[in-house]
Amino acid sequence: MDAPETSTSPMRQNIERIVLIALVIAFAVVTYIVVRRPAGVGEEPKATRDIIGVIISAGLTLIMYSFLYRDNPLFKMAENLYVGVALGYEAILVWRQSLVPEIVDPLFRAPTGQALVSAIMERGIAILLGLMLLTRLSKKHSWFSRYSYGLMIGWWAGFGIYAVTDSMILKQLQASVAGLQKDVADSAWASTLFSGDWFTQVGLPIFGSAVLLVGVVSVLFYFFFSIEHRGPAGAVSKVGIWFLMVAFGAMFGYTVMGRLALLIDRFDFLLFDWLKLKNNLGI
Amino acid sequence: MASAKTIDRFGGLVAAIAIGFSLCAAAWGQVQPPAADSVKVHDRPSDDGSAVVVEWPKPAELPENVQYVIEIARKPEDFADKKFQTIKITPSKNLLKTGREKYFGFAASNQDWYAEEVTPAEYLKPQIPWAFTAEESAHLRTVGDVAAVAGIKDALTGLEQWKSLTWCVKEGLLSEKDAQRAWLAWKLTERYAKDVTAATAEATAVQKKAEEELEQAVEARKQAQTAVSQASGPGLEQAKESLAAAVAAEARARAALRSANEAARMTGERVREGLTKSERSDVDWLGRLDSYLEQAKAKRLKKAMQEINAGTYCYRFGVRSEGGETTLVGPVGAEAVYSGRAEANLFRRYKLNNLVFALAFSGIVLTFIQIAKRNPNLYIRKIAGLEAVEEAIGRATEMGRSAYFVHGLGGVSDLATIAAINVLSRVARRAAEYDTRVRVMNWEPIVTAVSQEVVQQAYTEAGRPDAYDPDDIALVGYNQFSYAAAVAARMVREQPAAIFLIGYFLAESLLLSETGASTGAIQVAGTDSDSQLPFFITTCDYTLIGEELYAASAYLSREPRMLGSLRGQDVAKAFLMTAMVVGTIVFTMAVAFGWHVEWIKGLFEVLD
Amino acid sequence: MWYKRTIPLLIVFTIGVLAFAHNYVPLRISDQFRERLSEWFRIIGGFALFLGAYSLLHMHVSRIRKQQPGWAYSVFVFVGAAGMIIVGLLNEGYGPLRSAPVGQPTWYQWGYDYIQKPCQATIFSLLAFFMASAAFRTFRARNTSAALLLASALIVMFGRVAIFQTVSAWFGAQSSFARHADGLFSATTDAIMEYPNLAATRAILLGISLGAISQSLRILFGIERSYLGGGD
Amino acid sequence: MAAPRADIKRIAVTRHIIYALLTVAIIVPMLRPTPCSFQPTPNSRRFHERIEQLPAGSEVLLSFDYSPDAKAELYPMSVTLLEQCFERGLIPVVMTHWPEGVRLAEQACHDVAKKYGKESGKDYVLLGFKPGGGNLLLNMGENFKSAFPEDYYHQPTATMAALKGVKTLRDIDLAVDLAAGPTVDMWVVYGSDRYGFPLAAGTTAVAAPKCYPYLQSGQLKGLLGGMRGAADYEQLVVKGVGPAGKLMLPQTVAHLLLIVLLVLANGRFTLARLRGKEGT
Repeated sequence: MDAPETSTSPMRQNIERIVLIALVIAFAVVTYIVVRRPAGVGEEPKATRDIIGVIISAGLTLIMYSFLYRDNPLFKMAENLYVGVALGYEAILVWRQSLVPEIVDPLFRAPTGQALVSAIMERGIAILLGLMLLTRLSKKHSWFSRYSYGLMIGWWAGFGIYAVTDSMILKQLQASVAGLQKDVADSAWASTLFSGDWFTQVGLPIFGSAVLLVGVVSVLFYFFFSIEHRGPAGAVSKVGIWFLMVAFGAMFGYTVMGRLALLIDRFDFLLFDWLKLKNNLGI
Repeated sequence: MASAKTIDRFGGLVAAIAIGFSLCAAAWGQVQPPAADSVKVHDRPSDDGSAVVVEWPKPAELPENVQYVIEIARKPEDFADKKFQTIKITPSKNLLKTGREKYFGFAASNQDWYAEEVTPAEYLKPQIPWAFTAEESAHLRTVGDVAAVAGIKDALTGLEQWKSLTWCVKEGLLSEKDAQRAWLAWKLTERYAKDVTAATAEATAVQKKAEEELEQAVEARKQAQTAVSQASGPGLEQAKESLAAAVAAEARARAALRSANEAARMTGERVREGLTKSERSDVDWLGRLDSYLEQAKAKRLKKAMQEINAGTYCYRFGVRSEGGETTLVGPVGAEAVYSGRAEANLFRRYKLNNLVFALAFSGIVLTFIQIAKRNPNLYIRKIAGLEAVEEAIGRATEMGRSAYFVHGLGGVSDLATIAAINVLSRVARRAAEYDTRVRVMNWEPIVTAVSQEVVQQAYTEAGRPDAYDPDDIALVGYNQFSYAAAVAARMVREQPAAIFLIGYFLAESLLLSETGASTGAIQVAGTDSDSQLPFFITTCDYTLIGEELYAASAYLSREPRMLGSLRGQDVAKAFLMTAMVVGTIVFTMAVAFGWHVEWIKGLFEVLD
Repeated sequence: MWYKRTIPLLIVFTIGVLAFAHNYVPLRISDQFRERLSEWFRIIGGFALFLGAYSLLHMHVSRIRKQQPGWAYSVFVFVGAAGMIIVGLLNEGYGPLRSAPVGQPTWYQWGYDYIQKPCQATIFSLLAFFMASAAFRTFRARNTSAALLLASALIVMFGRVAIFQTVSAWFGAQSSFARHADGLFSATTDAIMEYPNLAATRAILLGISLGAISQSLRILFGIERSYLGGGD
Repeated sequence: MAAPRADIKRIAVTRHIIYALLTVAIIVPMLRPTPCSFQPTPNSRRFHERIEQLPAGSEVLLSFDYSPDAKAELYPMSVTLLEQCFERGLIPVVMTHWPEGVRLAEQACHDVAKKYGKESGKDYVLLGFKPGGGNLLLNMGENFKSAFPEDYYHQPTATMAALKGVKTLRDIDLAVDLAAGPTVDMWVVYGSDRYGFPLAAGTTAVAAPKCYPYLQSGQLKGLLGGMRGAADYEQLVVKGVGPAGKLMLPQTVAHLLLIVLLVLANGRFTLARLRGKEGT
């Protein structure tokens, strides 16, 4: 951990420290004002624990955003706190969803002797395997855990072969094997882009499915490693790359909307839940 | 299954008969039943022996207001003395499935048939030993009426419970003592449940009232507001006052509603508090006991139904016209009686294509792995991103800073992770030679362990086992984003000169690569998670796209298992490409020359 | 040693083959086999948590013990984890075995809503910023492929939102041009998504699926063993 | 991109400017929301029609597979979906594979059901969360009610009026996966392909592009992509602008900003190139 901290002049570090403190104070002040403001007309007054909660999460949100400028003590703090809380949340979740119903109830709170016996018959091995999983922690006995992993990995491997063949290969292959006359998946856009019946009804479909075929084949060929991509082969894989690039561009452009949505969600929280500004969008 | 095949064969002929029938039917305006010999009752192929299939020719057009009727009985005599069950089927696109490729293949004749799957146990219900038979409950009801007991239903359910408990004792599911306790606990629970329902009803009523009051209050407040907005001069003051009053009233209403909701939520708890400690434990105990007994009963019931399904039963088939009178097939008086038996089959025929592909592909891959073991320098085309690995390490050495290797979210059995580990061993090897520090960031304990071994080995091979520090291979986060946050933060703090983002990534990909870019590090990425590839492509210096990652690991490690399976995959890819091209050509020509090639699609059909 | 390597590999093989084969056998026993195993996995999965938890906490303990730079922050990990676990077990006085009545606000949920969720969502939403800067920094029409990337990204960005109509709305104009322009872009976007994007995605999907199958095979036949976690 | 140390500072500065711009571009329109008009995309229309043509009383399985992070995109979608179901007299059966999804599902069901005066167990079912992922789907495919013995309110499903016709997943008339993660693949592989029920998906914009192959191969019957999809769907169902529609304005402005940035950057780059220097 002896790596160099980001090289900055002590001068600047001091300034940053001051700014940080100032920000914290500002946050406190704003929060105070907001909390003091009486609940508006027709507003559902919040329970105290929720008021506190909103303040805390607003603080955490801002701290997390401070990472955009630079790593800082508050961020480190929040980051570690988050890691811890996430772990605790997960632990309780597993306890409630899995350990209690699957182990505690049937075994330690079995209603009758027979029930206990049957529970042991049904679950004994599984619980044993679960315990063996834990030996992974010891250097010496970790090999016990291989039995449990073996079971799970074996299952998913074997089942995967079947499932993937069905849904990923056969289905997709079947969808790609079709006559060129197959009508376009959705001619609505076609009619927007082009006019003329022949074109939208015959020309485009043929063109479309041709594009589809060329695309799939050329990209598949780009992932073909057994021959050198020179000459015609090189040309095909070049086309493949072009298709890939168009696709990635499209994905990028599409994803923008999703990421912005996340940002909007957070700002919605800051503006309307924390600062209680008007015209809430109600998400 | 044999029967299914014969049906395919005779399909055409029978279809002709059927069409003939339905034509004259159309002439007379009501549907004739199909010919007796054209109706088939046989085992449903490729199933677990839970149903038989009744088939009959499909008329030219769907008959109007006509139902098909299937009668099922244990033995032929039962038809005479009315001990049979009737299945009514209204023909419609949804109800009556035709052309069941799933069971009968893709023969064109499938379209000429109607098929109904009959599960005997659904109609010849098993006698559930722990419940009352029809007679018993009827008797009890009369007894009840005589006794004119109010709430006879409760008495009945009580007896039901009692019977079920005795049955459980008989079956050895429950000891006498437990049964006794259960009986007492049950009576207690009944009372408890009644109280709860009563209390809940009360509480919900209160809730409703509170809600209404709140609504009124809100209305009043809104009016008051409008009044204020319109009022002026002397009226204004008064309006303001009334508004204040309205607001206060609303606040009260809200408080009332909140407490009402709270109360409604806690009714169960409140009633429960009323019980004594032992009573409470009894109620809980009974709850657990019931769920256990329910499972046991369900098991037995399932078994009983399976036994019923396994039997041979008699069927009659007919058509039910608008008037409601049923015309059974076969000569009047001696209607045809078919017998059918559901058998468990050993193989799902309709999964054959899946099996063939899976086995063929497995064969290819395994063979090539063997070949590769003998000759480990199978040709793999050069992969652009790979020189980048060397380059990046070199750069890190020049700048005297560390190199990061980020594993992503894959588990240890994920393909991407295993490929990544192969790349890692190469990276670590180079780093050890150049005396550059590699830090590996994980979130998964086993991946950490494996990485540690790989890196240690690499250092040993490089002849500098002393330089290996296990703390460099760290597990830094627990879930996706704590992991991402931790890694990003470390990047900023330690400013690595080279960053390898190789493995399976989700949304955190951009977070990592963009932070890395901001530190000016040279970045090499590789992942098979396509939704993240765009971000790596744009933000990293080199990216191994999808399978390139697998190829890269094979290329670097020269491991026969990697080389071989890569070659195997290439063969499969070649097959897919040819299939697509040829298929497209064939289908296009088929349309041009009017060939019947639907069966080709059938080869790839995935039937559920 | 055979009971350290051979038996596990045998287990993998047998279970794997059964898991593969039972799909083709309609007998009831294959369903029972699947149901039983999935029940077991629910149980085993419960234990898997301890592994992750232990190794994470272990790391932070050693960080604290070695007094590495920033070790003090590791304390917060324990604070957070301990806090959540305690409130989770106390469970508003209903104890670890009973669930609180439906709709009852609990401190456990509070911890999720007001600490974990904001952190998580915020880190997630940083991506929006990173996306913007990444796009600005790296999207350059350097060569054909880069140009294609840029072009399709731009078109899709136009196509997903109705920019022209919105802008014209700002100027209070309801121009049919704007309407058509947006329609054009959204149509082109659909075309891109349904042809080039679909083709590339499908090809990648096919390739990766083949990879996954062969990986499964290697695991079944014990050719791929790294999941055993090394050691002898 | 790897940049020499000298550049890093400048890059950092530009980056911070961009962050600031983006923040403004989103906050301002959020404070001055004016609904912006746009036409539903064909995909959204097809999704809407697919549900419209279901006969009243058919069960629609809704899986809310997202956590509060993705609320902005998927929650409006979920609400609209429930509204359409109730309007058409369909029976929504709501479940989730994500533990954090439960309370969102509960909230949505409660609010919409109240609006339409529907009651749980009769007009809709809230099954809640169950662990198991793919295995859970397999169990539901074998026996729906033993996979979910009781619903979220601890009512037994066996006797539920709403689930009368449902023995296994096969009896579901349409399943919709509202996915923020890779659950769509799971639903396809372990659900619809195995038990042959029609499956549609409403996803975050991130997950949407991956779904097109399924859409074309018919493994998905419909697709709503991201916030635009949600907004379209609102227009089609409630014939007006809902929460998602309101959020389209900040979206639009931010998109505009990004586009402008890209154009500027490339303009500068090409100029630099014409002048014979390699631009950044």
